[in-house]
Amino acid sequence: MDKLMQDANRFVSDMVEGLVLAHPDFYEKVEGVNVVKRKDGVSGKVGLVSGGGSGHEPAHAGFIGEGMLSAAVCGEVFTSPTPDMVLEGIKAADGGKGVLLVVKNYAGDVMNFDMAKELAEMEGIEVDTVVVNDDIAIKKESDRRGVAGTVFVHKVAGAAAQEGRSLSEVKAVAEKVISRVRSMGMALSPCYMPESGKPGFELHPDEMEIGIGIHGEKGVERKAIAPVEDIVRELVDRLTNEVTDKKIALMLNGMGGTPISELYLTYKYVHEQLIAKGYDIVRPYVGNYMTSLEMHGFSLTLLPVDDEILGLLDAPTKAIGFHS
Amino acid sequence: MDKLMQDANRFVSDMVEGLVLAHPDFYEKVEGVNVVKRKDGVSGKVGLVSGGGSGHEPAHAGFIGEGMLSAAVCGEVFTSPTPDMVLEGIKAADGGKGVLLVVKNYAGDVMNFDMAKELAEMEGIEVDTVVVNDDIAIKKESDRRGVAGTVFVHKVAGAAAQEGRSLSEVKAVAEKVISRVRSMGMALSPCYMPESGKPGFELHPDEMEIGIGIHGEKGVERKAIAPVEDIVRELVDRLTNEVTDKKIALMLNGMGGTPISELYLTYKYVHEQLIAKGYDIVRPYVGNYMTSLEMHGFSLTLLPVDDEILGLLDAPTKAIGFHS
Amino acid sequence: MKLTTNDLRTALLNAADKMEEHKDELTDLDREIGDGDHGINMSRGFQAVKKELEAKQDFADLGELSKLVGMTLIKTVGGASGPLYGTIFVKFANTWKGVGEAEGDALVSGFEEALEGIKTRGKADAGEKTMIDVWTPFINALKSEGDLSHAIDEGLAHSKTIMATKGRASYFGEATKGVQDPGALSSSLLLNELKEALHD
Amino acid sequence: MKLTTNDLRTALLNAADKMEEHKDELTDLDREIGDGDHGINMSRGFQAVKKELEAKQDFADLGELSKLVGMTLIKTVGGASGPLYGTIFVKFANTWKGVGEAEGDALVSGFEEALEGIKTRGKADAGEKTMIDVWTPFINALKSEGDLSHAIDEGLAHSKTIMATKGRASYFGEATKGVQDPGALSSSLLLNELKEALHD
Ligand SMILES: Nc1ncnc2c1ncn2[C@@H]1O[C@H](COP(=O)(O)OP(=O)(O)O)[C@@H](O)[C@H]1O
Ligand SMILES: Nc1ncnc2c1ncn2[C@@H]1O[C@H](COP(=O)(O)OP(=O)(O)O)[C@@H](O)[C@H]1O
Ligand SMILES: [Mg+2]
Ligand SMILES: [Mg+2]
Ligand SMILES: [Mg+2]
Ligand SMILES: [Mg+2]
Repeated sequence: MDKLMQDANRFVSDMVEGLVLAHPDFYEKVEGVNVVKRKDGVSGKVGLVSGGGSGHEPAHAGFIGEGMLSAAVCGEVFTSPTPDMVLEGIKAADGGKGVLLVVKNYAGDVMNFDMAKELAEMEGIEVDTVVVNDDIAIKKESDRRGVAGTVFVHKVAGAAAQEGRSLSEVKAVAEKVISRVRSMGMALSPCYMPESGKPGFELHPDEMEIGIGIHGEKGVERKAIAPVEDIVRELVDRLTNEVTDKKIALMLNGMGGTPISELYLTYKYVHEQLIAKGYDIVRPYVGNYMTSLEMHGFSLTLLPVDDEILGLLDAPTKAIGFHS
Repeated sequence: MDKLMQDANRFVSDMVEGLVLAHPDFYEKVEGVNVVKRKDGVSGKVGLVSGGGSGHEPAHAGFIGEGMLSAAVCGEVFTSPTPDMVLEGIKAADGGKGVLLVVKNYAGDVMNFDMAKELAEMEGIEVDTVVVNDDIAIKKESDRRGVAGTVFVHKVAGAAAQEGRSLSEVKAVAEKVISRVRSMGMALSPCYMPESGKPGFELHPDEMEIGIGIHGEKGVERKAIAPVEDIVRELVDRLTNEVTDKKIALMLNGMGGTPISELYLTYKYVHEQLIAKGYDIVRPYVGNYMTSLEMHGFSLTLLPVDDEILGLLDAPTKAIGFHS
Repeated sequence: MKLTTNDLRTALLNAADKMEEHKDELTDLDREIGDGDHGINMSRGFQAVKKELEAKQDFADLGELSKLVGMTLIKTVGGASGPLYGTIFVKFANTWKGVGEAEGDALVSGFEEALEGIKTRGKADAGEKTMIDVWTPFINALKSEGDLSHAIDEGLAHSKTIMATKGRASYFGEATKGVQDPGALSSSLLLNELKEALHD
Repeated sequence: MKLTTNDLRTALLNAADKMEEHKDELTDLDREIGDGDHGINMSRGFQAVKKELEAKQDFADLGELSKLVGMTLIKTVGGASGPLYGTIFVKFANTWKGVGEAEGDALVSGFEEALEGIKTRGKADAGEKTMIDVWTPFINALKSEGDLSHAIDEGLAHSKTIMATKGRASYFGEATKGVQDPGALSSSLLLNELKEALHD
């Protein structure tokens, strides 16, 4: 297996250590667990915690910083972190005004974050939760996964917290984003789990997967690799079926092994097709935001915006993983 | 071949179009050629032009912006751009105070940029050139390739130009960086040329290449894939043989297909080994800066700094591809 | 039927070995209809349990033992299976607090509480192709003094045929029919060891 | 020996076809000891030349034809080979300005100027395993009225045996011995067509 690593069991802890060593003035690791927090603290504001399995870098630790997350909980690769870890994240993010948990909609994440919330409440910390489910590859809404749209939730809720809004206000704007944001992804090649050395799915080099998850879950459809214009059309058509408001922010997100050249090349076709359908792309974000190890592919996220969301998207953030 | 693209012949032009569409207020494309320039212009300052073959994104167009490059010339994939293209870049970067060309040391780049310089001088534009040769994988100094160290030259020279320094002063500080900066890279897997669909080199999945170039050139040594600590030791030992000043800026650069998780994981070992050797890493940069299509691997760059270089590294830049 | 503290401890040590033996199989099933980590998760969790149980031989009662196991699983497994397996043992601990040996109704109610716990935590029910489909027939057999082995096997076999509607497997809909649910398989491994610990 | 404008035009059209035929071979050699684009570069450049020459049948003289070819190559090939092949034709153009047919010393000096141009632009010399190692014996044979085909073949064969010290191939040092230089091969394709155009 082609991976830069020392020992699969230390994949996450080595990564977290490296991140903190590279940005010593910015991050702090919570002793004994793979939880990272803002070194400058969050006192007097609502704290924002996210996380989940690792392997989605720069999510979630890369979105820590003024104007975005307060702490990130880094589970094993593609494995939801345990409640005690999440509790450490909540404590690290507690600035006295309550803590909002931004959870992606996976059974494991929901259960572990819920248990942590119960533990934190026993310690007297006010905690609330939002669950992101933007992945339209899954038909049933209650089963929809949280994918790249989560990053918009981090950004908008983080800016609202930074403005000094209350926990319920921050939660409300996070839910506004969640109710609007929709995503779908595809892969040209799978990702390989560090420990098992196996791919999430077996894929013939001439085939691609449409509607993949971000944990190596295979897609909902397998096809011959097509010219990018056709791939984009499939995703754009499905997304525009659901997202009918025309003024949108957009995220074209690389899956980890996709070179920037291909992302920008792809963006050309995304742009053309959405413009042709009458959309007004007021904020395009192109880059790696919510990845899946070294998977080669992309996801497309559409978020209808109003003035409130736009203002919060544009608010400055120090998070090193969020660039516009 | 696993690539998001429409047509190999339009790989570069589609990418450039997508880049400009995604950042319409920031970039402008020169009509008819794959040359990108700052929309806000460079009047009254020294202009900075770089470029070369494409496939190194975010280099070079991603380094355009106040405080870095004025224009970037995007040749075909891994193929030096032609003199007439470079001439367009020079014209686009000309703000009346002369233009500095930052060229990577490849026969093709040197010849094409030289011819463009001659053409520009015939049109009355003052042009000077620096040639970056930081890749220590090559023994003979005159043959050394320009690789990721070029990004430090862009940053430092760009900040100097922004300060209002003269062409000869900007050139002098660029040459100071060039005389100090050293790099070396490795790959776990090759990259595939969009047109031929072939890899730069054939590599068994269990093998890696040490001392690769950034154009799919095979390395100077082929070995069994080793734990990252050993890979890092090989590069660190070779680099510290040449770079003996201890106060350094460092770039740990992904080759395009390397997930951020592996880069940070790798940084842990880089950091430990350099600290153990007495180095003081005052500015670590970890990310994708000078890539090689979807190659999976990294390069390591060391730049001994003084107060002047440090100040210029720290100066703000609007370039979207340069994050600290 | 009776369960002693020491027998439960032995059963858990054996279960840990079984998880190790079937680690790759569990992971491969999870690659089919999940995210390819179930064997890795179970191995990490049960190896941690093994370490705890090897460090401490004597437990006051079933409650103390179950609590340690539950907390260890919750803290080490992660994913969906961590809270679920953890909940099982936390529920055992609550029901068997201060109980050195459980039999009859006390024995059954520990298992019933555990199953309720899974269902509440996972918002799931029987017939959704999860571990619940092995625990349910096991408990029915325990109540009716039926054949426990047979119940486990039947549950496992039936769960393989049905369509997943909970957890990651539910993403794959119809395609999950005919594929064994990894959590059902790991539960069958655990229950087979618990069954060995039960004797008249 | 004589070269007419029309024959040179025909030779270049034929050379364009030859480059197309050998495109993959040139690219594969460049993958061995370079960056895998030489066939792609030559194809792009010579197809552009072909298009120009098909659009314009009549040229005033060798100079006008060579200038168009040189500028086209410079503008389309890129890489190291673009400026070098471009220079060859720009030098032809300078030497044969206003010359409808070149023979004797005038013919030779066009080629000599071209070779000097390559050497100056590329800061290279014979024996470094580049295209120069095919051009040099060709010109020597032209001067001494020797066998041009033989000279090309010999140059190509010899260049294969030696070690690269210029261009990307030089990175691979000793390993380049025994591998054909792609630029030497493309030059042999071009020179073989030019040779066909020369007659008494
Ligand atoms: N909501 C749920 N209720 C009951 N069991 C569940 C639920 N979700 C998942 N499971 C069980 O957990 C197993 C998957 O565990 P694991 O792979 O370790 O976690 P994850 O799905 O988070 O990767 C499934 O095979 C299934 O038996
Ligand atoms: N400095 C030089 N002088 C003469 N010929 C050279 C020089 N550098 C390269 N070449 C020739 O150019 C060929 C490579 O051309 P090409 O692959 O198109 O360009 P690049 O090396 O820029 O990718 C080599 O095979 C060699 O014959
Ligand atoms: Mg998982
Ligand atoms: Mg090239
Ligand atoms: Mg799983
Ligand atoms: Mg080449």
